Amino acid sequence: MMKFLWMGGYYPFVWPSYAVTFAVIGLNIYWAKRLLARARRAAQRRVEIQLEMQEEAT
Amino acid sequence: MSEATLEGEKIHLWRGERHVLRGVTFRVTGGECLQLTGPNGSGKTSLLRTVCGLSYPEAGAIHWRGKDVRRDLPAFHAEMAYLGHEPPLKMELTARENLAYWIGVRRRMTRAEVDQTLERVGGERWSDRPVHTLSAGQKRRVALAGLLLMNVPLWLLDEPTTNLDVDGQRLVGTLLEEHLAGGGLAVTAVHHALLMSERGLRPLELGFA
Amino acid sequence: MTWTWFHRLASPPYLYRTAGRLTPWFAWPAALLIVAGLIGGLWLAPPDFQQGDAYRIIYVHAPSAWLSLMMYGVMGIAGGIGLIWRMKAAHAVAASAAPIGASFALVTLVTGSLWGKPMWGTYWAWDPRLTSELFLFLLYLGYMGLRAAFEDLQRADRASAVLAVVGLVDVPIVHYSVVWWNSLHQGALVFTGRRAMPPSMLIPLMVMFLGFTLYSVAVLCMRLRAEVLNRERTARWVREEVAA
Amino acid sequence: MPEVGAWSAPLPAAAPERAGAPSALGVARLMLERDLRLAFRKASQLIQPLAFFVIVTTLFPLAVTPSLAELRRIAPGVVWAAALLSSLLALEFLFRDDAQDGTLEQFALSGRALTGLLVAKTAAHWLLTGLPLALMAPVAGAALGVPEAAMPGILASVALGTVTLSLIGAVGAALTMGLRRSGALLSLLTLPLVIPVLIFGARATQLAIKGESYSAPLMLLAALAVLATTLAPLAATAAVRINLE
Repeated sequence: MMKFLWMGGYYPFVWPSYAVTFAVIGLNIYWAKRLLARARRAAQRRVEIQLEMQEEAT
Repeated sequence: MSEATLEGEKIHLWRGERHVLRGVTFRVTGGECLQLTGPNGSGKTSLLRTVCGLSYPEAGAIHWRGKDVRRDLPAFHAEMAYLGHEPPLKMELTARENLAYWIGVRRRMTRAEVDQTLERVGGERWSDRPVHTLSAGQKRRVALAGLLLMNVPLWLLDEPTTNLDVDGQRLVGTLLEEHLAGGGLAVTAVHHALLMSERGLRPLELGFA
Repeated sequence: MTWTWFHRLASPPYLYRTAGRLTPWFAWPAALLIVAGLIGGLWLAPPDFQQGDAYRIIYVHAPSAWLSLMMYGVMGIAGGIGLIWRMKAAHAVAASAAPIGASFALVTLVTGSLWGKPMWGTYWAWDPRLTSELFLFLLYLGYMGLRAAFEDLQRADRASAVLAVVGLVDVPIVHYSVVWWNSLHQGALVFTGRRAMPPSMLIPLMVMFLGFTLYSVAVLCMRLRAEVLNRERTARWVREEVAA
Repeated sequence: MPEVGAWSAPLPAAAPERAGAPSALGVARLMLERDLRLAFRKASQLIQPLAFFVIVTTLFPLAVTPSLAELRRIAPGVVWAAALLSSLLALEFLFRDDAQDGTLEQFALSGRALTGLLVAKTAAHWLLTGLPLALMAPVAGAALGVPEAAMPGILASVALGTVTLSLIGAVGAALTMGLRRSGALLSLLTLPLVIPVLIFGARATQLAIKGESYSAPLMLLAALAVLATTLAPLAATAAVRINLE
């Protein structure tokens, strides 16, 4: 296991590369999910406001 | 069909989240002037810009001489003149130079013709001064000279009397009357009533979006 | 050949629902492939006889570079479609692709320089491929900057689409001019990876390429849904969609 | 007064060159004359890029070394980076002023091909910045220890390279013409696109200084200019229409 982590002495370059890549992979998923959640919430709020306005009108 | 008619057919225009024009329909033929009225923000300028092809409507079409203008915009543009809020002039050039370039790309003009037109709008005394030394009303008169020199059947005018004194407003009225009498068409967006006869005037009220 | 699928894709609710339905079909295979590629690349593949274990960076570097290029292609083609056919859905695709591509261009630059340090002894050596990647990254920044500078969404869509299409023509020219420039200034710092790879190294790389591609499509679908929802806030189908 | 009355008669169908209309070439000449005249009325805008070019090139001897032998080595880079930046400087105003005062809109609605008008405007921009820069480059080169024999090469490469810079820059200027503070964005958009010009131009200059044949990079510069001439005006036209909408 240590030998694997050691990466033939290249561990300071190999592991940060993988870390950066997978951080960005994760972040892209997170950003996309957050964007979608926000868009849904904004749309829901609009529906609620419209419903309230309809209630007030009646 | 080649009679000079301008028709708008159920024009819908969105600006961002605003549905500015909601199915505007109109028809103008030779000798008629369509007057667009309505409060600020009701889409008068938007409609004019859509008619002249600058804005692209989401739905609907504009027909000129019975043909959709989108099929040949240059041919349509060659027959129309659009004047926006501000006179389209270069401040560093004289009135005469401005006309030479602005109208010059459309048609060749004789010196006498330009002189005559400048005289018509009362600009013979200041036509060789740089435009930035002219008053707002004088600039507007240069724009009117340009309008006349274009020599086209269709005028699209956005608030043509802004910054003009009573004389100037009367001039606009007279020019429009003559244009209509000669078989021309006009669409104008107006706040104040134009000083002209009611003949041929067709109002179109735009409501709030 | 029928064009109905093309027109149907232009309809926002159809696009929204299709993207939603497709997301897991791309996401799960992508996850599996990336894990498999990781095992293959980090564990099963033998060390390179010249570069030792440092070459293993290629398993994240090369697929990232591919994504940054592919997303630019998606952006440029979608932008072109949006300009020509005035298709709003295409602009939404272009807008969604840009941040993904830009982030992977950045990953390519970082992993490239991390690879460069043991190979060249320096983090940055004006390698032609890295240099063109830098310009690609700057193009992405310009694209997103232009998009953000407009208040009117339609204008932002169309103006940035013009830039994307111009970039699509220009990117290959930039790349080859950089390669030409590099060949003049013999630094001999080019990656030494032009030899044929043995299958034990190559297969994990191919698996990674496929995994990254599927992953990017999944993320694109998610971003696209958000983008479509934001653009269609006032539409009736959105009301039904969020109420359900 | 123009005679009116026969408006309902059909005009010769969709002919851009109707009776009394100037030819396409005449329109381009008119546009070129207009932009040159305007530029000479605002002389400060005319001088600025050139002065900027001189200042940037004189910074290097002060910042690096006064030794001509060493300056000669970096001269191609200095001349080209300075030319690139100076050319960008004037771009911001290429369409902005005309867009703001409404004259560009009138040209777009004139029924004449907008692409032709924009090409004429771009040509004016090149005459006002590219050409003066090309003439100034050998002078700046001399101050950087460039031998006289290299002057034609420098002049030719800068003259040819700035054609592409003006054309691609016009696309960037058209894209940003409606934005308020666009200077930095315009540079960010344009610079990555014009890298090939920098590479080939600097290479030609370098070979000229060494006294070798620089025809290969010059040909590449010419190829870029041809490509830009065919494609960039179309993109600029699209961008202008989008921003007038």
